[in-house]
Amino acid sequence: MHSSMQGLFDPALVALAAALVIGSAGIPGLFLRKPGPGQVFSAAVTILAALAGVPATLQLLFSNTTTTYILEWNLPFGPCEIAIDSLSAFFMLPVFLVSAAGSLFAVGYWPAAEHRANERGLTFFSGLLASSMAILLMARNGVFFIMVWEVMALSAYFLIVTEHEREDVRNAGVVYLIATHAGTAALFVYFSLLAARTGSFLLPANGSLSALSPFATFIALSAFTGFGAKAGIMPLHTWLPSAHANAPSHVSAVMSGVMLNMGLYGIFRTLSFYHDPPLLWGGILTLCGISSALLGIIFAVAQRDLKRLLACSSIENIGIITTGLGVAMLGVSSHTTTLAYLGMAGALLHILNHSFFKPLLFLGSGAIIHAAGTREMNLMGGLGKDMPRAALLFLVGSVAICGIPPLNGFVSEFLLYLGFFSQLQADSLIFLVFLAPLLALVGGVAVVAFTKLYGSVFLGSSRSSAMSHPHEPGVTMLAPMTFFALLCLLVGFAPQLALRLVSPAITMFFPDLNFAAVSTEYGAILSRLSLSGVLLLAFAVLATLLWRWRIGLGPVTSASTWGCAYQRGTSRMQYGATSFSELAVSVFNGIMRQRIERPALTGLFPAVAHCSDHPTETLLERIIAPLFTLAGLSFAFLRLMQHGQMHVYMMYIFATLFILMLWAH
Amino acid sequence: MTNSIIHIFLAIVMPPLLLGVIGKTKAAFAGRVGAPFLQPYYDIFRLLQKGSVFSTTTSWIFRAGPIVALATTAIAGLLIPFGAHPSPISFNGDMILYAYLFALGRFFTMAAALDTGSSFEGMGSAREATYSCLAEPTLFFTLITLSRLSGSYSLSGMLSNVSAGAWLYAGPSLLLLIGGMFIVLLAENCRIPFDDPNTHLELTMIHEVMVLDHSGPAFAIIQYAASLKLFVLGAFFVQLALPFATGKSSMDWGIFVISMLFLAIVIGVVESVMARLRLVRVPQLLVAATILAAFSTLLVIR
Amino acid sequence: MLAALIILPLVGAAVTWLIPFDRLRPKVLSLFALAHLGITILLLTDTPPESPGGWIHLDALGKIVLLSTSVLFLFCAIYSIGYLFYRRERSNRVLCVGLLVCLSAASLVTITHHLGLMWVALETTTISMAPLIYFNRNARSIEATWKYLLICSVGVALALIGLYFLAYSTIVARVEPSLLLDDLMRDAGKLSSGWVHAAFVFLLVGFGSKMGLAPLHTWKPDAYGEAPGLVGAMLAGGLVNLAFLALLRVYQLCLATKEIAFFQNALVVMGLVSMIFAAIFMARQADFKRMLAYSSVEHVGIMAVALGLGGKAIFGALFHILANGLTKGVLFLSSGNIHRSYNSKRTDHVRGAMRRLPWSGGLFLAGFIAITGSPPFAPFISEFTIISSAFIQGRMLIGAIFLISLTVIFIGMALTVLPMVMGEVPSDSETTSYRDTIWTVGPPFLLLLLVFALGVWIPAPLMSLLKDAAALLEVPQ
Amino acid sequence: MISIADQLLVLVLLINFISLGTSRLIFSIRAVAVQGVILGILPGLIHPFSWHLVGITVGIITAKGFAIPMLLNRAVRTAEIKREVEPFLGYVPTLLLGAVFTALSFGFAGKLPLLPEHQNYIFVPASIATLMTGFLILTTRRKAISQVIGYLVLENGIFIFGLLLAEAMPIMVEAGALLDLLVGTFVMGIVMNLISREFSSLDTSRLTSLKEE
Repeated sequence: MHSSMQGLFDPALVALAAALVIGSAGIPGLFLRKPGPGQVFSAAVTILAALAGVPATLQLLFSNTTTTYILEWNLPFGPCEIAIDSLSAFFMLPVFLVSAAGSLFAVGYWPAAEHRANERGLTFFSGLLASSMAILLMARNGVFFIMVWEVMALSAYFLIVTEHEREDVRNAGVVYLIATHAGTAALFVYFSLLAARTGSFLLPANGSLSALSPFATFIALSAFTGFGAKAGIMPLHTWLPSAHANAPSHVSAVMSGVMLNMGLYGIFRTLSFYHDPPLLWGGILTLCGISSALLGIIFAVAQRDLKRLLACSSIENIGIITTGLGVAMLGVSSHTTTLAYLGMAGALLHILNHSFFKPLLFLGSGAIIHAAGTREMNLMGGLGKDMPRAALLFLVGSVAICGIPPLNGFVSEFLLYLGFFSQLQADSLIFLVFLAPLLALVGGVAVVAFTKLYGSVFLGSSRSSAMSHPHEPGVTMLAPMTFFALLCLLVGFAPQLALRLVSPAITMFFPDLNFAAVSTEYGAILSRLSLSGVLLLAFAVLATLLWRWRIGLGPVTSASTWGCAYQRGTSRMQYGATSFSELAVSVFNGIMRQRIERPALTGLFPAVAHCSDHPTETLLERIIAPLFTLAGLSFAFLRLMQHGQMHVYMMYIFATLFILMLWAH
Repeated sequence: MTNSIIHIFLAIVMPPLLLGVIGKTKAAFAGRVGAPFLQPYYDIFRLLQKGSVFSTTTSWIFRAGPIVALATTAIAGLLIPFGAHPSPISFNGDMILYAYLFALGRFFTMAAALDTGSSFEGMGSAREATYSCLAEPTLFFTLITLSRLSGSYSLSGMLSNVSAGAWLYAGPSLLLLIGGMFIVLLAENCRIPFDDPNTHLELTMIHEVMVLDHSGPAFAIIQYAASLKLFVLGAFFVQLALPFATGKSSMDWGIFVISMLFLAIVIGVVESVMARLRLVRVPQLLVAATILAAFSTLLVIR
Repeated sequence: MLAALIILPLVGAAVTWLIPFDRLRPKVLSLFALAHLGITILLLTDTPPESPGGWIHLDALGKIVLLSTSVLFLFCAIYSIGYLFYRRERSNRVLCVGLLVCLSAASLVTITHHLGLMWVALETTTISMAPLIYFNRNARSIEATWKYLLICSVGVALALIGLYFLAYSTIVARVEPSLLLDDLMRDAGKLSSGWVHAAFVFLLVGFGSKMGLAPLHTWKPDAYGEAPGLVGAMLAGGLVNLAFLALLRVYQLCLATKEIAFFQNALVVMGLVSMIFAAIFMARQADFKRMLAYSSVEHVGIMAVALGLGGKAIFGALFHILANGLTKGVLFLSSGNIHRSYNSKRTDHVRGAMRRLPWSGGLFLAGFIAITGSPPFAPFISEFTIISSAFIQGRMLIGAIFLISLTVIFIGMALTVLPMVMGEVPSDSETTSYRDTIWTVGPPFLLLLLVFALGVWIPAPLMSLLKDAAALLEVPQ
Repeated sequence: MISIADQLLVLVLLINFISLGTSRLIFSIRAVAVQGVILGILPGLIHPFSWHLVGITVGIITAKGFAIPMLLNRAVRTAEIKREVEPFLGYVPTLLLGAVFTALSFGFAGKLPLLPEHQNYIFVPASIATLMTGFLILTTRRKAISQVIGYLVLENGIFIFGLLLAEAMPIMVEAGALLDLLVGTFVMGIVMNLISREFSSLDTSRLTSLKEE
């Protein structure tokens, strides 16, 4: 593929063209009177563009040369450079894959004929979002970066509020918009300080800056705040669950699978400027990362809304990635190549994995909602029989996201574990090893969360009549899911290939470290891993065959589930989602509170009563909302200054005059 | 090569024997004759002969559960060294794979339980999920300590290194480890005081209740997988607690077998003298185990 | 040519006064606006030399303000065709005449270098706008007019004192007494500093109250709230800039006297105070036109801060004249449409504007996004320039306060605007005969396109114009 | 001649006190009218004769002395209000404040860097004192009409200062100032008539419906 493209044209231009095409794919639909063709057209165009863009991106990833273009613009912020290096290319890969898959999924999931009111805008802004993300990765001028960044943020907002006639959707949109705008404000500071340091708005080259320079830490912190808010790192995650939950599912897939990566990209890019990051930065990142991972997954366990659960697990995965990055930074600061390599490899690989299984799961949730007509897990159940294919694909995603072998989630976490352990013999940073049990705990809780999700949605029998005739999704919805599931399996069973994918980015990130030895070493280890994965598969197949043969010998009868001698079991007696997680939540009660209204049952024959539970957003509902109320009250008090009394207005004027006079003399 | 063959042979043949020994011990404590040592083998074979009943609510997940459980445990068995002999498959970081394989098995067991749609099995899987994720850190602290002591990143390396010598300079931390690991061993294998393999009061059970609906060959596989899990984790524990190694290969195999049987007896004794814990106490005990292991880690890395 | 700039609108005023038909007047108004814009563009392309005696001199600063005013006026005039169609219940004679007179005075402000003449023209704009604010003919509008008139007159009176002080300082300095900017700048070194300082203070307060810097802004919410949409647009996008131009003249003088520091600090402080006021009053605003008024307070604050910061921020300030003016046009015109359609400007009555008026609602939302400094719209360019130069100059505190109040303002505005445009139209909301037509939606839409275009690409001539203007305000080394 | 001007200025100061002290609107309107006439005479006293001077004098006297007072009188009559009841600050305190301000302005004027030929006249202190009086009226009176009176007094103060540079300033600025005063007050008068029609009172404390609640 590469060689064939080599002579033809510059891959960077191909990628740029692909991005622009995707961005404009939704425009024709805006002007077509008839709904439908526009959507199909944009899906087709997007997929074609992605087909062109992915190989180009791969080629850019593996060719270590960076070609720079100057975009002609007439704004007073210096030249507007556009360039794609390995890091950009690496982050660009998911952009093309996920946006193409999402656009295809939309055709089946959000058919224009049924959503005349909002389909056009949805299609248009999805394209805009995708292309803005792709272009963001090419931007090398700070101001251009912010502009594209804001286009991305705003189009995401319009996607979130697609169904703005619903109250909760509007609220989610407002929270998101405020959060992202505050983040952008931090970015204003960041780029201004950077410009103050370098003298121009062009992003500095790799390792060209020194962290000893004044404001370096301030710059880094503003970057962590601004980009972290977009990536959803604790404690800047408050917007994330409701936003992802309330957007259309294929949009959630793009937002969670790719847009969060853009925040991470910003942090990666920032850190790549400095050749000597202090320990503090790595420490901050590691701390925030591991706490997001832990708290995120604990929040996820308590959720009862299918998509909120997935959103919280996004926080968890971003946390894992951030931890890896922080560990890598610590490795750089302490000049331990292995640590830097393992941390960075783990982080980058997990980014890749997350943008495989998270879209898979969100698309799957779309299929579920399409079938069940609700997001409430307590009402579902038994969907596995009605939509077996979707169930199987979703199972792959769930196992992968729990970081369980032999799927891809495990590979990246495996590398991170190796990183944590690698300092065990050294005397510096030995305490990193305590991250291992924490990450193990995260994995354990993830298993709880996703068994809960999978079990309460697909297994058992339906818990309510609310579900309207569940059915298998169409091929346009199944194809993207299958695609991602295959990717998960591929990375899971051939991790050494994935490692080759990330290594160019790593070498670009640390130009002055030599990774040849370590990369070969860990490549070998990963191949052993894949061997044992294959072994596991083989053994499972063997066992299945034996078992089938045994089954064949004895009689097979089928009956209803044994209710432990209770004859009148109904499907509503099953363990629901909430009851499944109740024990786990009670263990982590301090962190994650579940507001449960229990009725007071009195007397021998109590009347009919209802029990309701609601997982609280600890930070949002306990801290931020009260702050806003307080601000509102104080402002309301200050507003009395505008009381309509003319002569007092006059007094304002003369007071100002008087004060200025005093000041002047 | 021969060692590998012996390893696999033991892994396949020996596990149910441990159950038999435990049963015998408990019977002895109860003043009964008790079932013969080979009773578990008979049970498994009988179950394999039987036909099977499947609930109408179940799907393929229900059937996949036992198989995945067995497969994962078996691979874990290939990663763990038996006695002084290194394991057939061994590479840096295999201990993490070892820990996570159980997670895979657990995932499918729980899914299978939920697939029946029975409230009891759902309850059981909920408990299993919570407790096992609390047991997870203990195992990792143990691995950290061992890896620190041995300077190796693979199970074979770190376990073969633990010897009488290790006890001299890292005695206290190893002692703490053994405490923690024993609790984890009991919890993971659902023995008393966490769970009672042969009670019939479903409300109090964890693992046993998850397999209520399995029957015939499937149940046989489950039984066998459970014993294998006990065996595999037990091997880890034995190598930690009784690190006796003579240079001679055959001798070492003998020592290994004997110490495994001894472990079984110990478990039997514990089960006979202790009562089941109330469910609310279980997490506390698990956290206590974690703390023990954490202390041991602190002792070695300070 | 320059005379035409002043006379043409006056002729127009006379003509519209004589026209008896309400339907015809707005069209004539638009014709004259178009002619005025044409003359403006001719003047920008080939500028006549300054008049003998130097009273009339169209320099770069004047050009920018003239351009923004003329463009905005044209769109408001076109909009009035569609808008006044829905206000047939009353005669629009006074409105059209007032607008044209105001335009003539405004042009005079931009082209004169004689401070006294400029002051006269400025006062004329104030007075000519008064009857327009009273267009709605009800108790609220009369009150608004009253406050606007009295506060602005007092303000301008203070400015007059300032001018007298300047003149007196020339007398004290025994130089040839004059209020010509160029003479004053030439003799700046000799002027007696005591009087000059006093003059600067009075001029700052005087023009500041016309411009609406807090706490001299008290007339703004009332006037903007009660005036019709297009009058609000002219006030917020046009007159504000004229007052700012007056401040720029004072600033030039300060530069010449080499005693700029105090004036700059005063500007920064008043600007920040204005932004904080705006932030406080923007939150939970019950009336969306008043909210726009406070947004105007915020933006004059931004301009003042930029002027006070100096350096690169000057460019931001000058570009903000255009960006703010045009964006305010979008907001006021679309809000006028929404007001017509719901017959209410209370935010709790107006819901789901995007459903009822897809165009006006969308424009209002877009205008909100633009005015809060989000790219790719023009205000982003200016605001980012200002913020970055604040940080690059190392004035962290100013930058921080600036940014924080911008964020608070955004939150307050978002919490007001988003519920208005989003969601369903409440079933009990009042329905009027208003419908979006090309005449009511076209002008704000074109303005938005302009704002967007300026946000991504500044034409070379405009760029050079801005650079020249900024050069006039550079601190001389 | 100049000395007469000084005595006239003393008269102006007295009128300030009257307009501060009285509660009857008609009376204070008349006072301000008289003040306007005096100011009209002043230029004639300090400057040599010229037609330009005559023009200014006549203009000022007609505007300040007759046109505007007539306007105000009409407003008062249409609104049928005789006196300023409940001022924001009582009459005695305002008088005292006025006295204080006047004293201060005399003290302050001594420190200002004036031209020697202006040193020994009370033009500057008188103008400052009148300005202050205008401020006082504007800030302490509630009724619209008394605020217009305050505005007029303010303008008179400015005008007194303007006398110092009458020859320095080209005619059109003075004329412009005058014209603005005229037009401004004229428009104010119209507005006030409208107010009196809308509210049947010129009490601005009733004009407080526009505010933040």
